[in-house]
Amino acid sequence: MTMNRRGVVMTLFLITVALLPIALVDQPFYIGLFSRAMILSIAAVSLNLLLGYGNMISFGHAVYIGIGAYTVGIFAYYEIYDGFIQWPVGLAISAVVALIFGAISLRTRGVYFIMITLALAQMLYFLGVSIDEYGADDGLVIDVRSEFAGLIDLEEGIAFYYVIFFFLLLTIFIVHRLTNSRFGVVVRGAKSNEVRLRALGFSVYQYKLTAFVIAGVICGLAGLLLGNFTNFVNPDMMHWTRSGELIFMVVLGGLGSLFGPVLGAFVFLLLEEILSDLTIHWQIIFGPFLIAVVLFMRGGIDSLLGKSTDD
Amino acid sequence: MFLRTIGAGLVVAAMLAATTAQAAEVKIGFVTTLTTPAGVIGRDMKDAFELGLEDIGRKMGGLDVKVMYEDDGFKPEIGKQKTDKLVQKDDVDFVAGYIWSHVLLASRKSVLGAGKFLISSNAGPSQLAGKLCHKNFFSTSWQNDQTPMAMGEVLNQRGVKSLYVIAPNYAAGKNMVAGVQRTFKGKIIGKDMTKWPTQLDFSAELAKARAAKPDGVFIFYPGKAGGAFMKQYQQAGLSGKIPLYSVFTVDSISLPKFQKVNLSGVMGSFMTQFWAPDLDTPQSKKFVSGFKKKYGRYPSFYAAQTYDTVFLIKSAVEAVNGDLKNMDGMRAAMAKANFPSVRGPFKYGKNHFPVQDFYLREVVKDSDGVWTTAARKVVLKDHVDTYAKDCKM
Amino acid sequence: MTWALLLEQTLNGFQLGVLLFLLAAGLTLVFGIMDLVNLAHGSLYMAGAFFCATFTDWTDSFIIGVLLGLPATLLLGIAVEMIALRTLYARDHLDQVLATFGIILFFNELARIIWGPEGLVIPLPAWLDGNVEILAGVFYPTFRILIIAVGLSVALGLYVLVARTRIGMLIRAGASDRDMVGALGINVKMLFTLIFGLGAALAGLAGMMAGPIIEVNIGMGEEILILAFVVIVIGGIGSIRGAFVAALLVGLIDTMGRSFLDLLLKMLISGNAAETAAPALSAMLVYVLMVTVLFFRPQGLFAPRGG
Amino acid sequence: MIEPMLKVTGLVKSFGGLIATNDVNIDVAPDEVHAVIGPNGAGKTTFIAQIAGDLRPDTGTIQFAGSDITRLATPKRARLGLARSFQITSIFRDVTVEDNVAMAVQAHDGHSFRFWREARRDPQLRDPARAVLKQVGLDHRCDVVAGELAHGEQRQLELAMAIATGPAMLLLDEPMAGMGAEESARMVDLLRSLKGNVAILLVEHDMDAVFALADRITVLVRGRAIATGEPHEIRDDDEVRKAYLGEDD
Repeated sequence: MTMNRRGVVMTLFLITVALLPIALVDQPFYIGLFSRAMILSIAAVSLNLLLGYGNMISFGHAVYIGIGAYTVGIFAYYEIYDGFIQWPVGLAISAVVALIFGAISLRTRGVYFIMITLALAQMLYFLGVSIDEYGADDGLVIDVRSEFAGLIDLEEGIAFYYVIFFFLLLTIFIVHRLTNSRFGVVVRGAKSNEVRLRALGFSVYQYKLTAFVIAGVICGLAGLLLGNFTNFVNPDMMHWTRSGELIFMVVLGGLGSLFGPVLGAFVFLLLEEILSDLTIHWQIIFGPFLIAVVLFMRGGIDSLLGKSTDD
Repeated sequence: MFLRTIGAGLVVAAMLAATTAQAAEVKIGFVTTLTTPAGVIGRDMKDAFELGLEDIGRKMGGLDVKVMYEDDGFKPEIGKQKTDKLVQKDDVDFVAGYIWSHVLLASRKSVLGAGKFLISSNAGPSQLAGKLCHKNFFSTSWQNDQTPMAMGEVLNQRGVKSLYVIAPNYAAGKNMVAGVQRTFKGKIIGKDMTKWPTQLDFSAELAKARAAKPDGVFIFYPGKAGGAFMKQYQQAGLSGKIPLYSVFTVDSISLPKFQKVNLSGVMGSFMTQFWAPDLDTPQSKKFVSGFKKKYGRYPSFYAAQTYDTVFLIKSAVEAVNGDLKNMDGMRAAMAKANFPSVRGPFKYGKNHFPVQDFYLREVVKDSDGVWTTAARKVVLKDHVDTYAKDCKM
Repeated sequence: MTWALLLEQTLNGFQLGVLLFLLAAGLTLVFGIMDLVNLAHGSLYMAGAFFCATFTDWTDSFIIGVLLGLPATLLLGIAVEMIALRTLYARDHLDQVLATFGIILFFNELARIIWGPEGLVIPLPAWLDGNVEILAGVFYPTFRILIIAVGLSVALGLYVLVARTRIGMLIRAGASDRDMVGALGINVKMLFTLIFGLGAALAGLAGMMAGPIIEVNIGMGEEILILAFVVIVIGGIGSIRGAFVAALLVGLIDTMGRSFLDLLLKMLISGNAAETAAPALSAMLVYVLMVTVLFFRPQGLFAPRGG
Repeated sequence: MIEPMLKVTGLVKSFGGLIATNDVNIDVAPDEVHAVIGPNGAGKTTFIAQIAGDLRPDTGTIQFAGSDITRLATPKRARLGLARSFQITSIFRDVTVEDNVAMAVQAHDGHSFRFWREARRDPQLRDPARAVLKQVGLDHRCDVVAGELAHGEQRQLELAMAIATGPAMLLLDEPMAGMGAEESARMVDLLRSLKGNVAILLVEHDMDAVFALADRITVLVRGRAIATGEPHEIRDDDEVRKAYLGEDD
C-alpha cells in the first residue's frame, strides 16, 4: 500500500493509539475507554467482513461478543481461569454457533436475512436471560481475568491495553489478507454481482458461510476480550440493539474499508461519552447525527480521507 | 480531521489530569438511570440526594460536598464505564446510587478494587449480600429476598392457602418469587414468569390466574409494567374478587397515574416494604414533608433510601473529622449505622445490609385526597437477610 | 385446562394478533411498495398513543382523543416522510435501518422532553373499562373486544381498499412491480406519501388501542416493532393478506405459548426444569416460528413477488 | 453421429396458466453454433434460464456433456463447462477488467478456498486472464474499472469471462443487443473465431449475425419450437416466414 492520505492518517492514528498509555499514564479511565473502543473495533472490523465485503447484513453479530464473554464468565464461575483453555473454547463455540446460524440464515436474503439473524441472536439472548445458574440477566461477575501461565498479566491495565492493541492489529491484518485473497475476491464478488458469480460456477453459499464463520470467530475474540475487560457478562451484550450499534460503527466508519470500522467504533464511543456528559437528552443530538451521516456522508468517515484505494 | 479530535482529546485529558488531586471537599459519584423509561426512578433518586444535601447545607465534617451524577443508561457496560470515570478520573471518595443489580455487579470491582466505598441506594443482589460481600460495600436499602419474605408472612397471617404468582422472568423477579416461597406456607398453584422488560400485556396470565381460582395473587412488577398490570387486573374484573399482594409494584411513582385513571381496584391492596411515607420517625417526617414541599409529590422508597445514603456518608466523614484518608475510621463509623435514618434506628448486619423491620402497607387516601401508602404493622422485626450467613467477613 | 380458558386465551391471542396487524399493515405496505425498511414505524405507534393520551386529557373523552389522534398521527407520518424518508427510498437497506433508527432516538428524546419520563395514562370511559360475560361464566374485558372489532374492521377496510379501488390497484401493482407504477403515469411521490400516511395512521391507531392497556411510555414502539417485523417477514413482505394471517398466527402462538407451554413441558420433563424452560421457550417462540417459516419458505408465506 | 454437447428433451415450463416453454427439443453438437430466434415474448429468455439453471422446468430433461443436469444448481452446471452471457450485461462493475476475467479464471481453476495469498498478484490467475483479454481484443483496457467501459466493450468483457472459464459450451443471450453496427461486426468476428472449438447456443435478434454464424437455427414461437434446420432451410420455411420473419424487426 502506498502512503496516500489515508495511509498517513491511519498510521498516525495507530501510532497515537500505541503511545496513548504513555501520554495518559495517570489517567487509567482513558486507557479503559480506549481499550473498550479497540475491543469494539475488533468486533466492527469482523462485522465489516459481512456487511462491507459480503453484503450480508447481520443484525445479530453481537451474539458472538456474548459467546466470548460468557465463555470467560462461565469458566471463571467454575474457577477455571486458564486462558489457554478459555480462549480456544470460546473461539470454537463462536465458530460452531456461526456455522449453525449462518447455515440457516444464508438460505434467505435481503430483509429476510436481516430478520432471521436478529431472531437467532434473540434466541440466545433469551437463553442467557433464562439460565439462573449463570445469573440470568444479572449475569456473571468475572473477578479474575484470564491467566496465561504468567506470560502476561491482564489485570494490569496497560498490559491488557497492549494485548488488545495487538489483537486489533492482527485482526486488521487478517481481514486485509483475507479480503484480497482468492477467497476474499469471491466474497466481494458476491456483494457486487452474485448472479454473475453463480454463473461463473461459484457456489456462493459456501463462501458466504465460510466468511460468516470467520467473522463470528473474530467477533468471539472481541467477546473474550470484552468479558475480561468489563469483569462482567450478561445477556444485554447479545441484545439486538447491541448488534445495531455494531452496524452503526461500521457504517459510520465506512462500509467495506479496512480501517473504517475502527474509526467508526472510536468516534461512536467518544461521541456517546462526550454527548452523554453534556446532557441527559443527548439522544436528541445523536439521532439526527445518525441521519445526517447516512444522508450526507456516504461512505462514512473513510470517505473523508479521499477515494477508496483499498482494492 | 479525526486526528485533530484525538489531539484535542489528549489536551483535554492532560488538563483534567492537572486539575485533580485537591481534597478540600468530599467527592461523591452517584450512578443511576436518568435516560430510558426507567429514568423516572433515577429522577426520584437524584431529587432525594439533592434534598438531602440541601438539608445538611452541602457540608460534611467541615468539608464541601461535590456530587457528580452519572447516567448508566440501564446498561451494565455503560454503568461500569461511568463508574470507572468517577473512580479513576474524578477520584471520588464514595460511589453511590445503582438501581439495577446487573449494573451494580458490573461496576462493583471498579470501585472496590480501587479501595473506595460503594454504597447501593437500591440494588441488593444476593451475591453482594453473601459470597461477594465486601468491607467497603454498604447498602441503604435491602436484600432482594427480604421484602417478598415479609409478604409470605403476611399471606400466612391472612390465611391465604393457595397463591398464584406472576412476575417477570429476570433475576430480581426470580428473587422475589424465591423470597415469597421461602416464608409462604400455603400452596403455590400457578406461576407465570413473563418476558422482561418487553411484555406489558398480561391477558394470558390473568386468564390463567382467574381459572386457577387462588386465594390471592402475588406480583412483582417494578416501573411501567406495574401500571400496566394493575390496570389490566381491574379491566379483567379481578380486583375485588381475588386479593392482590404486591412488592415493589405500587409506589409513589405509579400511584398518581393510578389515581388519574381512577384505578379504584388498587385501593386497599397490600404490599410489604421497609418503609412507608407515613412512618412515624423524625427523619422520615422531615424527609417526606421536605420532599413534598420541594418537588410537589410523594417520595418513593427509592428516594427514601437515597436520602439515607446522604446521611450515611455524612456520618462517616464526620467520624473522621474530614480526614478522608482514614478509610478504617469511616468504615467503622458507617458499620455502626449511627445516623438519622428514615426507617428509625437500625443496625448493619455483618454483610453491611440493614437489619431492619418490614411493614405491611396499604394504599390509602391522605387528608388531601391524594393516593399514597400507609404502614399498617410490622411483619418482620429486625430481619437479617438469608445470604448474610454466606458472607465471610 | 377448561374450554372456557381455551376460548379466553384464543380471544387474547386474537386480540394481540389484530393489534400486531394494525402495526404490520402499514409496515408491509411501506416496505413492499417503497422498499423502505422503516424502524421508525414504532415511533408513529408511540406518537399515536401520546397524542391520544394528550387529547383525551384535554377533552375528557377517549373517543375524541382517538378521533383527534388519528389525523395528528397521519400528519406526523406525512411530515416525517416528506422531510426525512423520501430521500431514503433510493438507498440500500442498511442506510435505511440506520437513518430510521436515528429517527427513533430523536422521537424518543423529544417525547421525553415534551411529556416527561414517566409516561402517560389513557383513562377509558366507564362503558369500556369493565368486562362482559361472553359465555356463561366467561368474562372478557370490554376494551379488548373493542380492539378485536377495530382490528377486524380495519382489515376488512384494507381488503376493500386494496381489492376494489384504484388506489388499491396501484398498491398491488406497486408491491409486485415497483417500476410499473411509475410507468402508469401516476404521481408516484404523492402515492408514496399517501401510503406512508395511511400506514402511520394505522400504527398510531395501534398505539391508541394499546395505550389504555399498557400505559403510554417512551420506547413502547421498539418493543412491539420487532414483533411487527417478525409478522411481515413471516407473511411475506408487501402482502397485506400475509400480514393478517401472520399477525394472527404470531398473536395466537405467543399467547398459547404463555398459556399452556408450562403444562405441556411438565408432561415431558420434571417440574423444576419445566418452570425454567417454559418462560424461556415462550419468549423465543415467535422467533422459532419465524426461523422455521423462513427455513422452508425463504420469502415468507405470501410473497407477492415471485421467485 | 457424434454425441451432442447439449440435448434438451420435451422441455415444458408454465407460469400459472401461461405456457412459456412448450415441449421444446433441441440439441447442440460440440462444434456447432446453434441459434434460437423468435419474436418478442416467444419464451427465449425462459428457455435460456432453464438451461442455465435459474429456472426449473416442469417436465423434460436437459443433458449436458453426457450427464443429466435437469436438477443441477447453476454453479454446478457452470463447473461442468456451461458458460453464459446475460441479456443485460452482467459483470463486476466496481473492479478492473482484468479482475473480472481473473475471477472467471479462478472459477475454472477451482482453488478458491485460499485465504492468505493476494489474488491480484497470483500469476496463475493473471496470466490466463490477460491472454483471454488479448483474444477478445480488450488487452489495452486491462486496468480500466469495468463499469467505465463502453457498452460494446462490456459485452466483450462478458464474453471474455465466459471464455476464461474454459467452457465446453457457451450460452449467449443476445450478445449483440444494444450494439452499433461496427461493434456488432467485431462481435461476429470474435464469435466466428471461437466457432468449432466450443459449442454455442446463441439467442439473438440480429438476423444478419444469426445467419452469418449459425450452423443450425431453431425458431421459437409462443413457447414452441416450430422449426429447426440449416439457415437456408429456415429462410425458406413458409411457416417461419408467416409466424416471424415477415412481422418482426
